[in-house]
Amino acid sequence: MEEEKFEPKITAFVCNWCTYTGADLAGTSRLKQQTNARLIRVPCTGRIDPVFIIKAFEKGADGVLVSGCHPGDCHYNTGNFHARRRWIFFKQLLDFVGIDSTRLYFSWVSASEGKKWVDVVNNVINSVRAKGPFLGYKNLNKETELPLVNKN
Amino acid sequence: MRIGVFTCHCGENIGRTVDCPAVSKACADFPGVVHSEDYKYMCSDPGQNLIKQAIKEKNLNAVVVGSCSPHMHEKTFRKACSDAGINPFQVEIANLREHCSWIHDDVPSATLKAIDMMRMMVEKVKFNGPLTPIRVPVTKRALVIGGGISGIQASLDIANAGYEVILVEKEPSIGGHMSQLSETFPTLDCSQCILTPRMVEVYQHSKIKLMSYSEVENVEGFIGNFSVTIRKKARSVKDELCTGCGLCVQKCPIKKVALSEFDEGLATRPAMYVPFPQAVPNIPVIDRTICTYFKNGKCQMCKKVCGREAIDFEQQDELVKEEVGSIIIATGYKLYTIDKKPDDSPIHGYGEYGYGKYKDVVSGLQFERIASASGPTSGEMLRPSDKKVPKKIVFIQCVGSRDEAKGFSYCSKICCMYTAKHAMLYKHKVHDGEAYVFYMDIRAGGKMYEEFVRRAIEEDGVKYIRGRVSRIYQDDGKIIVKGEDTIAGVKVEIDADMAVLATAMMAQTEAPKLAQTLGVPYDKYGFINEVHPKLRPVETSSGGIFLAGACNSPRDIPDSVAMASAAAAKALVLFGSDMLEREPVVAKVNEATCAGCLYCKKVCAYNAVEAKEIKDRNGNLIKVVAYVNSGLCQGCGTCNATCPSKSVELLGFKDDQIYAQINAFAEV
Amino acid sequence: MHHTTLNPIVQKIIDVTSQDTSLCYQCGKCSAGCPLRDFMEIPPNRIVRYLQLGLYDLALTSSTIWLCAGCQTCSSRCPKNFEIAKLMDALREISVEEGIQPKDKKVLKFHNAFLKQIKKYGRSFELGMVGDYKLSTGNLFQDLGLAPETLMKRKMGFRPHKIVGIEKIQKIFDKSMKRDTK
Amino acid sequence: MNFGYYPGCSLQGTAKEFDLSLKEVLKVLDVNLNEINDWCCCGASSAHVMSHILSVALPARNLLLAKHRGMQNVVAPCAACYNRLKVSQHELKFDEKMRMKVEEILEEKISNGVEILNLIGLFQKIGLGKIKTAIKINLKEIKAACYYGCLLVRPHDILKFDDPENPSSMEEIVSIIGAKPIEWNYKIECCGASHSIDNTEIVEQLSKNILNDAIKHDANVIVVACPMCHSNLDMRQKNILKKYPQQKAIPILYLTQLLGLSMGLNYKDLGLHLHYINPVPMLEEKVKVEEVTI
Repeated sequence: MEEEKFEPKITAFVCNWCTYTGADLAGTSRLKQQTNARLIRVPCTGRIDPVFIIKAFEKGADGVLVSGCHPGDCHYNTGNFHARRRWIFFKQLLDFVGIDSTRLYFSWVSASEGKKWVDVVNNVINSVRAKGPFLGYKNLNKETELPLVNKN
Repeated sequence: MRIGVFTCHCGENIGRTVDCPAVSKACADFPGVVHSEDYKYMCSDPGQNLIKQAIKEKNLNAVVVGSCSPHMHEKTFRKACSDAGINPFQVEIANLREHCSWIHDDVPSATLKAIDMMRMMVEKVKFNGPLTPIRVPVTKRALVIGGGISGIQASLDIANAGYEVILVEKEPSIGGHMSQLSETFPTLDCSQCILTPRMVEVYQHSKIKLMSYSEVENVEGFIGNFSVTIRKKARSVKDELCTGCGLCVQKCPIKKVALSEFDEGLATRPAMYVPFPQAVPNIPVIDRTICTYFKNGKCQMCKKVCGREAIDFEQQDELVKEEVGSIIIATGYKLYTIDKKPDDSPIHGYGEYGYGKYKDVVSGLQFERIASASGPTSGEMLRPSDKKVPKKIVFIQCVGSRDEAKGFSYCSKICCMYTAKHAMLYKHKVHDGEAYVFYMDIRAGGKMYEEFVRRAIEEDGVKYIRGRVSRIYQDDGKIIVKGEDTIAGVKVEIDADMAVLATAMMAQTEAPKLAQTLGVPYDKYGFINEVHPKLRPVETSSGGIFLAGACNSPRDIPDSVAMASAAAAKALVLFGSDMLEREPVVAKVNEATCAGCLYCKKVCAYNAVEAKEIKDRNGNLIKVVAYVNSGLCQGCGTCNATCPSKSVELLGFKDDQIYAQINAFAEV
Repeated sequence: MHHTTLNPIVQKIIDVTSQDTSLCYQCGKCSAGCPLRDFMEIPPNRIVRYLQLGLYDLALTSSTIWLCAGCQTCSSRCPKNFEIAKLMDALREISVEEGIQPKDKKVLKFHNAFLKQIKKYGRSFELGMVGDYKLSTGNLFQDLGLAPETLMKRKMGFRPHKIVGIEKIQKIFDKSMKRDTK
Repeated sequence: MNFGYYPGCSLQGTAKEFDLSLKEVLKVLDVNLNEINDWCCCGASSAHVMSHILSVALPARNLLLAKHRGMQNVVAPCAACYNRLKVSQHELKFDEKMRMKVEEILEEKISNGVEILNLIGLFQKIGLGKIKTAIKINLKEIKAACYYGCLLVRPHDILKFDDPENPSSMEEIVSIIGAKPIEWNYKIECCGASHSIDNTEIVEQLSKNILNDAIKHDANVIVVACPMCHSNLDMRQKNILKKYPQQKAIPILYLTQLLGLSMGLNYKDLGLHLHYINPVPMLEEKVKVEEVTI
């Protein structure tokens, strides 16, 4: 019953120059998609701290999508390479901290790929919907919250 | 924190699928929000006034606007707010149009999403804090890539305004495709007669540094401050010594090996050559692939005859660095290779037309050379196979254009006009000849264009047949053209002496590579994209990089020249100010917590991070920390994500700003 | 145009050819290259045009659709990748289903005669087929000159070869053809 | 070497010399054909005219039979059969709806996977090198017009065989065995095959154009790999000659027959006596062989 009307929450970290603009293009082209994703705009995938993703899951996201420029097309030349290198280690780490790493999705969507963006979003939403809600953290008690640097 | 929230209907655009009043109402209850309202057009004058008013009356110190994409109106609203006394960087935009109303149908769920999006921005703005724009100096020099008519025009405009230009051309001479044309439509004035003076002007202009036979290797930096690496290809001739006497070219024994690029393969050229007599610069090049000296160390005839000892067989490619503030891309087009599909698959694109198989089936550009006074036939109308005057000639339009199966779905725009011109030129030279044109539609939009086409039909008696040709083959020395007249609904079979295929304009093969080097987007055909097809047609998405001519889409000479001047104007606007304001989205180091591991230095793509020593009064070193040069920092934030002690922060996208957004969505 | 009410036909065309006639921009390349163009009352591109205008009966009753030899020169050269040959098949199939009598019945009769043999024996029995066809057209003497030599060369068997799995074949026929071939 | 074999109706009837010569040639190359058990007609040029489904279902049955026999590949020498089998296989692979319909009709699940070869494809698989070694007789006097017709090369995106506008694979084989392929304009023009019976005069017209272009480019033989092309160019040529007194005759050979000749096989085994236009006079003049028996 619960499962039937489960609507997943997807937090999407997208770079400003490629994917965010690609999503804009999807809009100007009126390409319809499901409403489950919320975008967080960062200048570059290189800006995305792995802890953002853990935090998103911890705070109740059922799936996280990270999307930036195609390798070689990065507006900041190399940012997305650093990002990519980071994810390779990070993915293994995820399972360790109790997050099903298959709920984390990566894609490269350029400014001219509105259609591709729509497909990516819908696929992520559908596959997370199929997995059902992410309960890993919801069950943990608040004491064991990951230490987050927040200097204010 | 006193936050004001403003929800825009964007006429019907947002209002249709997002219940804006409901959104506005919901936002009013968010902690920290002291004012919330919605309005039909927030970006309009009255809309902006609503914001300014609210700022004053409720003395707000932060604003969130739910409207179109920040790429559209972020600047507008920031300006409005700073006019009303709020720091412009205390303003955030929620993209309710592109990312919500336009991509959803269901009003309730779209409205819920919109509320989420607003909440996320309200939470973010709480951590924004005031910022001041960064001012960087502008290098008042321009780089123009491509020496065709577009590049020439742009260079001259900028140079004549008094700024230095570096013009880079990959061929040995500037002039581009226009130098190959015979006459130009719709005036029928000789192409070279109007072009060559411009070429010479470029060469003699004190402000223009012409680098022919060179290519852009690498580009770094940003608007106002690009640093460019240019590869000067080895010419094997010292340009500072060569007088362009041409003796070496005359004496070069390797005469007939290579086909002339300039004559589209209808003639040959020596190993030591200048592309064409009026070439600029008039300095020859050695084609090392066929020169016998480079093959087996023999000959050196050119060296012997050169009085100035300008020949240099040992010459190497040379990398030149240039600092410029603006870049204009004018790399032009290339002609659709008829006999092969663009993807070079083994299947021939137009096998049914026998191009490459029959000498007397030629491309449009080849016909230009045949018609041109400077061409292989010195302007005499002679067909390639037997140098006889073709008495019956067939022109076929849309070869590769408007053809998804074998070419591109777009229209090449210029073919209708140049085909009419070809037919006209033919009739002017062969009075008793018959000229037929197979067309699908005549697209003659342009000043005096339609009149021009009608003239070809009414005055010169060119026969226009509405329909595509299915097959061309040779029979008894005739070129048999099998077509259909779809108006009369009758089969048309013409036993011609020659056929001319109006082939599509396509993007240069290297265009995508160049676009990636420059960091500008390009379309699926390889044409470089403008930011906005209507309102920003000559700008790319990267600041300071502009477009001119056919590198953007098929274009004729007048359009290209107009676009080139427009691009030049854009560069000049940039040069109008000494300093450039940049968004203060840069990394900042917290020296108190920085441990000086300098990982940030390692990952920075702009060498913006350096080590800084902190000393006490007596000059004793306390510790080493990272320091970010905000002039160089481009604000990618990679350092921020990398820093183990979170001591580097990217202003505008600080950790707490992003966590705020994460929590605002996920937690509810 | 009252014709535009015949919409099931459009659907059928899309079903069979899985393509839409609105693709065609009437360049006429199909007609220009059609080997049977000279024998057709209406060129192939006009058949597509009729369909675009909703003049279905004009298309379905034209001899063009029956003259098409299915050589696919049109399809292979169409700049819009529209498969005219496939469309012609569809139109023939539809006109048979709709019981529309072609002006020239020869072609239809030949195909019927041919398929009849297949249904009967599982393989084509040329002698039977030709005989059958001649009876149906009454055109008894055509090709007679060739017949003796053909038989002498044993290029046509005197009796048909019936395959073992013939019931299966008949089932296939019954299931795939609305109107049986008589 | 072993191949599955789908002869098709024509090779059992009007084109039996095609069957004969193919088997003779393959004997020399010791290649062995296993005929599909109880195969049925592919529907040829008629099924797809009358019922799209039928035109897919009939070949599907044969492909299934081949699959049951565990065949990896099937040789269909008749261009029409080759075409029908390929197209059917393609539609079953890419058209879900169609596949389900046909499965329902055949009461059997359809699994793709048998490789379908036409005559030229077969020889390419065997290897032109191997063919070269079997050459005994010099054919350099033979000027061959290689005729592909429609069904070998169209539709290209399904058949993926050779260049649809300018095929050359048959020329390759022909020149391997020492004959001279000629350049001509009608190698992919249609002969009107499917109208052979119902619109003879049209077929004669189309065939005449093809014959004349070959003759004009001084071919002394037209080489074909399709029984329909053959019957139109050979059988129909008889009437054409009758109707047009000044028309020159030109013999039509199957590619396999030409190969057979180069391997020194005798005329009868190659079924040369079964043609309407007797090739023997030309061959006696052009081909230097010891014994000519017929």
